[in-house]
Amino acid sequence: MSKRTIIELDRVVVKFAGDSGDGMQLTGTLFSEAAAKAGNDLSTFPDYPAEIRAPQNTVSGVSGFQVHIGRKKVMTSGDHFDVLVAMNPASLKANLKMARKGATIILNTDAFADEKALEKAGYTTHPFEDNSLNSFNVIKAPVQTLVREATADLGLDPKSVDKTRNMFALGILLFIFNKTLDSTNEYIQAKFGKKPLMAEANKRALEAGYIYADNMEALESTFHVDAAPLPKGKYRNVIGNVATAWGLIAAAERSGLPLFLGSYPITPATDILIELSQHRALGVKTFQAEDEIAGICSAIGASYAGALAITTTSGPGLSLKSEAIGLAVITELPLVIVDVQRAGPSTGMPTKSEQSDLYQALFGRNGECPCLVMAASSPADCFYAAFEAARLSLEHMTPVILLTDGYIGNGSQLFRIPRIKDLPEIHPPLAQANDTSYQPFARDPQTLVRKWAVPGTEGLRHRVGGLEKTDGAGAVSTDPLNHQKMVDLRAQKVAKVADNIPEQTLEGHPESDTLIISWGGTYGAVSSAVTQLQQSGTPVAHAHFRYIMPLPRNTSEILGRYKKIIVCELNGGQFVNYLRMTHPGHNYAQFNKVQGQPFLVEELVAHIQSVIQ
Amino acid sequence: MSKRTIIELDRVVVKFAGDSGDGMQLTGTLFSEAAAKAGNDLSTFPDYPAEIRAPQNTVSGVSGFQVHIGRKKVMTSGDHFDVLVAMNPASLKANLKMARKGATIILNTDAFADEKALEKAGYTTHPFEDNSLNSFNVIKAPVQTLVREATADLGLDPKSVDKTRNMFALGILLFIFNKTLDSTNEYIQAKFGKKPLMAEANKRALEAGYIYADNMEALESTFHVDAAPLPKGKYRNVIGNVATAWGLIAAAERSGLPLFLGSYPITPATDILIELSQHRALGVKTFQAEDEIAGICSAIGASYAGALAITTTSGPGLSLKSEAIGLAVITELPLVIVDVQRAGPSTGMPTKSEQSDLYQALFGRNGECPCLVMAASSPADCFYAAFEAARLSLEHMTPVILLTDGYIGNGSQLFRIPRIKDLPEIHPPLAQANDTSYQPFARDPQTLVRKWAVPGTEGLRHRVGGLEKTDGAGAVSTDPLNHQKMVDLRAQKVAKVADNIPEQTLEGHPESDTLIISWGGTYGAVSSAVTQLQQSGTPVAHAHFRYIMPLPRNTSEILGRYKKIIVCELNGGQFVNYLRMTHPGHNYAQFNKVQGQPFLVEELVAHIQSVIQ
Amino acid sequence: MSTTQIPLSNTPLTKDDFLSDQMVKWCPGCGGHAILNSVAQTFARAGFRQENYMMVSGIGCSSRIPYYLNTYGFHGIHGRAAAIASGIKIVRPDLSVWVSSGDGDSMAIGGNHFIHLVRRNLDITVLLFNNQIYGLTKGQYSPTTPMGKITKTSPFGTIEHPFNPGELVLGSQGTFFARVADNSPKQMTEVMYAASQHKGTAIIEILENCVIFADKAHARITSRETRDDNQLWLEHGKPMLFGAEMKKGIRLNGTTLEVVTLGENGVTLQDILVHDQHTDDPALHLLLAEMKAPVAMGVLRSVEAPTYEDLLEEQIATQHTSHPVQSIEDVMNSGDVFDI
Amino acid sequence: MSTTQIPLSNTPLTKDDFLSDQMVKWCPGCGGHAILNSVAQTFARAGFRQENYMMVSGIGCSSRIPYYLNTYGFHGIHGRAAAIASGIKIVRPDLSVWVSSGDGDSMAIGGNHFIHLVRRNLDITVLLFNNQIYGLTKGQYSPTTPMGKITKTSPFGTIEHPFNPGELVLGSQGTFFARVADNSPKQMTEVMYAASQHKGTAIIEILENCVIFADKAHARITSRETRDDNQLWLEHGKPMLFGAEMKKGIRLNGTTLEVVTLGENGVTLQDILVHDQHTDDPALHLLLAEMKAPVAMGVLRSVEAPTYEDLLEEQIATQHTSHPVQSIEDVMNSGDVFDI
Ligand SMILES: Cc1ncc(C[n+]2csc(CCOP(=O)(O)OP(=O)(O)O)c2C)c(N)n1
Ligand SMILES: Cc1ncc(C[n+]2csc(CCOP(=O)(O)OP(=O)(O)O)c2C)c(N)n1
Ligand code: SF4
Ligand code: SF4
Ligand SMILES: [Mg+2]
Ligand SMILES: [Mg+2]
Repeated sequence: MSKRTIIELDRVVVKFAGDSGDGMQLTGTLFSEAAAKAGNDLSTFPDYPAEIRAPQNTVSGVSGFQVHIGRKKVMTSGDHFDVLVAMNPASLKANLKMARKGATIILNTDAFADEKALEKAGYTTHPFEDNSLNSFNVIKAPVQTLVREATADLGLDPKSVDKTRNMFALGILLFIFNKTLDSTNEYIQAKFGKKPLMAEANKRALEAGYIYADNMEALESTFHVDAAPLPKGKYRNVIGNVATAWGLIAAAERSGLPLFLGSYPITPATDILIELSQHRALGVKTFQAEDEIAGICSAIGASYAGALAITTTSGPGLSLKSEAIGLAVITELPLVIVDVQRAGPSTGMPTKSEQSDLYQALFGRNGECPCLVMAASSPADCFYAAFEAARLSLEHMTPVILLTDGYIGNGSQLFRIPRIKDLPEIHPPLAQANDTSYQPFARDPQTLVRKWAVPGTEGLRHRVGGLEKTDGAGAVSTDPLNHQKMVDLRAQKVAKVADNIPEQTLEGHPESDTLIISWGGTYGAVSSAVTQLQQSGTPVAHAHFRYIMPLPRNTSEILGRYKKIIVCELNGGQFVNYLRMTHPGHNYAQFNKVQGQPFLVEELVAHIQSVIQ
Repeated sequence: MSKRTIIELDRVVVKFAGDSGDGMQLTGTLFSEAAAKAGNDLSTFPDYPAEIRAPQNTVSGVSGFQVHIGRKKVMTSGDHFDVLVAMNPASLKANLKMARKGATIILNTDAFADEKALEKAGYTTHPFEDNSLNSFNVIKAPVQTLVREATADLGLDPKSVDKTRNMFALGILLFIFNKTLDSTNEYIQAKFGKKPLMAEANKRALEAGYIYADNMEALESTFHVDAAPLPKGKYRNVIGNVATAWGLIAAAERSGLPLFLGSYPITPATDILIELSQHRALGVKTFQAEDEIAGICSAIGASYAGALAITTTSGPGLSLKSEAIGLAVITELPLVIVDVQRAGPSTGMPTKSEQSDLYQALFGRNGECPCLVMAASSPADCFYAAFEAARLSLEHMTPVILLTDGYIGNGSQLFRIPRIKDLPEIHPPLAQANDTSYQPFARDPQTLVRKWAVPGTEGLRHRVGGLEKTDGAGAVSTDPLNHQKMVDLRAQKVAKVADNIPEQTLEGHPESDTLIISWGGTYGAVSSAVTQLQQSGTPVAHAHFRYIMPLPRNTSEILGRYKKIIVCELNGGQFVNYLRMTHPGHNYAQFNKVQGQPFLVEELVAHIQSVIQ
Repeated sequence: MSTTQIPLSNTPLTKDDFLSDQMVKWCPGCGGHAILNSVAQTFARAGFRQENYMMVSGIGCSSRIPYYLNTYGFHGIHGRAAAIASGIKIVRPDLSVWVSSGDGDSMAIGGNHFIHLVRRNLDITVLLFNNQIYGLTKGQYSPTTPMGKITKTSPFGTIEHPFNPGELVLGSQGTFFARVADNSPKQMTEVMYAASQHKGTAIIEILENCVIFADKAHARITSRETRDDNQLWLEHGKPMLFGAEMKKGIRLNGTTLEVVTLGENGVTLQDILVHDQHTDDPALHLLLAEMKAPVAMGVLRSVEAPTYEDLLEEQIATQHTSHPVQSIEDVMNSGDVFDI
Repeated sequence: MSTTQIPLSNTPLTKDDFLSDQMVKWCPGCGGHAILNSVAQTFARAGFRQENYMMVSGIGCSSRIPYYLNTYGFHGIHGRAAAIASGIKIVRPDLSVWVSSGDGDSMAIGGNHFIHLVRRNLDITVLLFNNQIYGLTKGQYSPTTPMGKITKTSPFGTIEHPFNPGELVLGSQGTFFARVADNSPKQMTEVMYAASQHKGTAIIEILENCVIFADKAHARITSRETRDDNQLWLEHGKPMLFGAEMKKGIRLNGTTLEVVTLGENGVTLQDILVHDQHTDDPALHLLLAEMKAPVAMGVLRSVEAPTYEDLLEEQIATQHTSHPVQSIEDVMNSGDVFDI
């Protein structure tokens, strides 16, 4: 049977779905690794329930993992999938609506024989019989039966054997996409090295799936996604939150400062804390604080003490940090605050993604309290955005809020591993020992940045605090004109950071009449939409903002070039309103979605087309 | 000597200044009471140092109290004073720059004989000799000597006698302004009833001052400020923070709900807590929480339990409450959050006033999290604004942030005491027991308000929380379209409050080309400026906003009428930017001051004139 | 004193009356299931009017319980349940107010509200699900995680001395503290019932098993094989005996507790401490709270002290009858008022 | 263990070296003045390098102290000094880190950071100015204000059971707790010096007099007339004797402390407890902490336990030498990496 044709594809989206315990996150990750090793570009997104082990066989308990691989640039994890692996009826129920017409659907038929499972999933008719699968290419596999057969002689208990079902599914997928089993077998060996029986069972399940696919009648052809023409280099697949952690460590190395993280766990930001806590070998100090306030306050202390200080959180945690951010602003200390946004308000939908913390990042503090705000564009960009946030914070002695989100924080992307020495050096304005002219709030006349005198340094003893202080000496003061001056200086200092960041670039078709604006984690979707629009004869320009406060110097000039400006964001219109206040006089239209879900490329295309016409 | 002429004045501004321990706050208050009883309109503002007992005789330790009385409407405590009482050199030093040319300055010469005091105040030459007082009408009184004389036979220790110096000063003032000693003597009797010797000493000092003035050569005339033509009624002088407390109690009475306050002390908001804690007799329950978060969270609990729930704070405290405000928004519970603004950022200048928490009130929360925002205009308006905030919160089941500020919170004004039955009734949407159709998030189709089912009510058991929930039933949900719907509904619900508030009114000269916009505690200053402009032939229109989120329905229409719009506020431009985002397309100019000080009428006039010409 | 009473139900209620129709979303095998069961049983037994039960929680697996109970419920924000519950109880002393919370919710982010609640002695019962881990956020260490433990955020072992909830409660002037295991349903219900009858803040530390992220954290104390030797079940007025044959006991030696065996080295029942949960003196309760082998279970401390809400109601009653001012109009019209 | 040492000064320093040129803005007669003096004296005596002293505070009268000391200083935000100081100490174990804070700053808004600092045992000394009132905000009651006290926000008396800082520290696994009066300068300096030498979190409760808002709150304990009979000055290894003639003493009776008089009822020195500040067992320290008459002063508890920062440095040292990955480039290049 293996002489079937191989169809070459530009790109393909695969979704793995099962119960929380079915190991779909792992299956998806391993499939991604195999694709990455074969040179495909890729983007992934996990999508799991809020519950740790949500009730079995329910729709709310389905855990999914979507992988988009391509031989061209892959910008999102994909709107609709071409292949669905559904380990039980609930997975089918939950996902079918997002399948492309004609998609291949691989079903674990054993689970579909279970009446209760069908009922729990909300099926009133059996999906095999009610024509709901007619327009799809359905591949049925009695996965449970087959893994049991394949491992019968190993003498394992059924529970352990059942845990290998995901490997069977993966085997099918690897066959269909003409990938080798090598990287997966290596993983199994590494993971189960100490449990040889389980290693063997998993390998057999994997192989059984592979062979099953080979023997399958229904499979008329297999597919191949060629390697993407990527620049030469070392690559890996990287998760956004991990990339953020790495970017911060890289910044610590490039600035020569110790790295300190004060943080309190919160979904979806916890993984940054987890990653950083692994790196004691590099001297990274992580402090799991008693709450978010202690997280940021310990970081402020660490910053005063001379570290590259970080705090990481998500929306509700950023709320709690508001007061202390003000302290960092008025003491003019460097501090990187990473907010991995999730759907709000309040506890909201912790496992869903959104861009609705922008207002809070810009305005959520008492008094006139400006600080830098930046946003990362993609999982891999988290590395560079975190590095850049640290650089600006250290060089300008000001807190920076870096916005990422659950979508790019949990999602992954192919990442070309940079060489550290290719990253810019970072120059924090450290004061010199025994500088008799040292004044804590004396400023560089160009940048308005004050000098950082670290405790222990001889001759620079001084005090800082949250009260208003005189410029220069930093003595506590309630003098009206001094206060006005300090308020103005703090604002100007932040504004002047515009001189240390690149100008805003344009993509798509800059000569068009219409400018599409996006920021943060929607880059992939919006830029894909812009490409599609161009291909379908509706060229538009695209400006994707990474630097939000301050905006790049040429923002005003760019905005002035276009007749129509459409700002697309996953909130009620926070960036567009920010543009309205900072750059009034332009005609802004907006496209918003607040559903805890990323943009679909197709909905962006449709909307933009409808506005243009 | 008492046959000197009496000059009739329209208005006069008096400033009392001395060391923290000199009792100037009391002196000013008693002078105000006397003026109020004589039917003058008035406005006062205390201005004290951050320290409890700041170092004696220093400029930073001066405690001041300014009173503006008039026979016409008094809108502010006055730009410049006509009379200064300076108990020591530091008081003169600190205040002279704000004296009107030709002002009367009453000096305690005993203190000016003290070389050390002069030095501590920063005088290098003696002010009596360096011509700095040339353009003023100086009245010198050896206050200390004279009170000691007047009380010599009482056998009191000198420390106690010195404490009566403020009464001597007050006696002078009361003579100069032709006020009787009655109300002050009554006060002394009430306060020192149990210490007859001290009562006598104070009365003698008061009288000694009065007589001293009468015998004074330098005093060519005395002054009279006639009673203001106020509508008939019962009046009193009221401090803004106390008025806020009373407005809330009144709202509790008019809604039939118990009043609960959860609060943590913070300057300048503490006095609301202090005032409410006095009223156990009215059943008011105050809970001094362990921090601001517990303050608001206890109030949210109290609200769920069926109370009119309040939390009071200032800027840094509002920051800490951000997360919990989100909880009140998503659970759709009534809650009044009073923010008595002070100068920020961070701890900033706690005893100084500012309007810089507007951004935070509007935007300082994670997620899409709208709530009502209002601002009080004057000390007396605090009563009505607090009542209105409670009314809207209860009738619309949403938190309201009421912004006042240190200037109007600590300042006082003549207040016509309302009759409670003249205030509107408040109708909270309480659910009926055993309503079998009850759903916690079912809404009134008109207002989108949900019903409030209070624990203990039979048949309405239900649960609320911070997770996103389905409309109607309120079941926890991560459904994308439901989330979009709820986000939209919460925003619409707040927007629809515009139907329950008055339209925006215009003052000044509505037909002019120029609109002056103000909001909150600057009403007095801006409206005085508008009046002056009109008098000087530069008529402008004036819109003072009390309702900020939502804005009154006719805001857009009003804005559209003017060629020039000048938004005046005590911050960097927060309201003007809010207008830019909500009402783009108008030409906004702005006038901002961030000095911890109120607007001077004259600087407003000058600025507006310069813009118009 | 004007102690408000919580009204009793007119009809007898059963456990099932208190279980809601919501799907229970804890992991299979989680200790939460048994705790939920005991709560519902206790509510029925305590017999208050169903509408007068109020369950408040923060965020965490443990904080899911309001959804599963057919009472009024409030699922708050992380760490703030004690503060929310305080507001409720102050406004409505006629409600039976309960808090369910985790070791992270109550001892990490909510630590301050927790100790202040205890100090103020509001009549609220806190069910502290101590699984020594952050469950809902998938396995980071908590303030009760034993030193050295490897978790997601402590890959080389934690370096923090954990809180002992009992000690913290006693250090915060606590009037009631109990400890119980999630696999001892009868004892759970007994302890919860005792808490429901205590006037004041009652803290119940439940040794809960998180099967996913801290499985068997309490196994030494709670497993069937070892529990007889490692649990001392306290009963007021009874000697502190334990062990499968109830032959082991606790004796006071100076200010330390020591384990002795009846009949060995001349030890008799006389030597064994008799539990007095009502003594005001916290020293012995402290020794019991920190004892490691065996671990003291049941009600360690239950003493009487005025509750915050009673004192407040009393102030209101006194002022209301003694004070001339009876409405806001009276307030505004007293003092320096004049007619124009 | 890789204990980082705090460098000593090369030259001897005096009290005056540590006083800054800033104007001291406390009220005349405030206890703060004497405390400041003792701090400066202690800094000189402890002898660390001047640049390596770090004073951190929150907000309150008590929190003004950083401005008055000629060291590195951080005047933080209300309640957060312990958290700020923790970050400093973790990054820089070579600094002598001190916190000055009030009963409101540390026990109200900062309560959580306070108990967590104590539990983690970072080597930080906290000067807890306990004046039983919020001074800076002008006289509201605090968590240590005695029940029933009339203050600005409790016009009819407070209705809250106050914390006893010593009990809270012990309940939070504290390794060092001392108590001292603001009018006993020698004892203050002695206790502060002991704290400076303790490796771990040291809490010093200073009974401070706020002349303005809570004058004489501690008078029974601290006034010249009554203090001999109401203070028990503890010294390690010494019998617990007090009174003008040192004839009164403390005896253990069961688990309660009782006051006896030498020579009366056959009481001899043998009967008197000998203070052991180093015993791990907290029961006796607890009894001392809560004793009301006399009040125990001096170092009640000082026991050794590993500090957070030492354990952390140890983990780093171990990982650094044992781990193959030595730079971020190594990290990124390990695992599933491939060339294109
Ligand atoms: C302000 C805020 N910070 C952090 C979180 C994330 N969070 C939710 S539950 C939790 C800890 C849960 O641990 P625990 O209280 O022990 O409850 P368990 O799940 O173990 O029952 C954390 C850190 C949050 N929801 N809100
Ligand atoms: C977030 C915040 N809340 C409240 C305040 C107001 N505040 C400043 S100091 C203080 C309490 C002071 O009491 P304490 O800590 O005992 O210090 P003391 O002045 O008595 O020394 C309060 C409530 C503040 N500055 N910041
Ligand atoms: S994660 Fe642990 S605590 Fe949470 S439900 Fe599962 S077993 Fe229970
Ligand atoms: S108010 Fe009290 S604590 Fe504050 S400086 Fe004055 S006396 Fe000291
Ligand atoms: Mg837990
Ligand atoms: Mg205090």
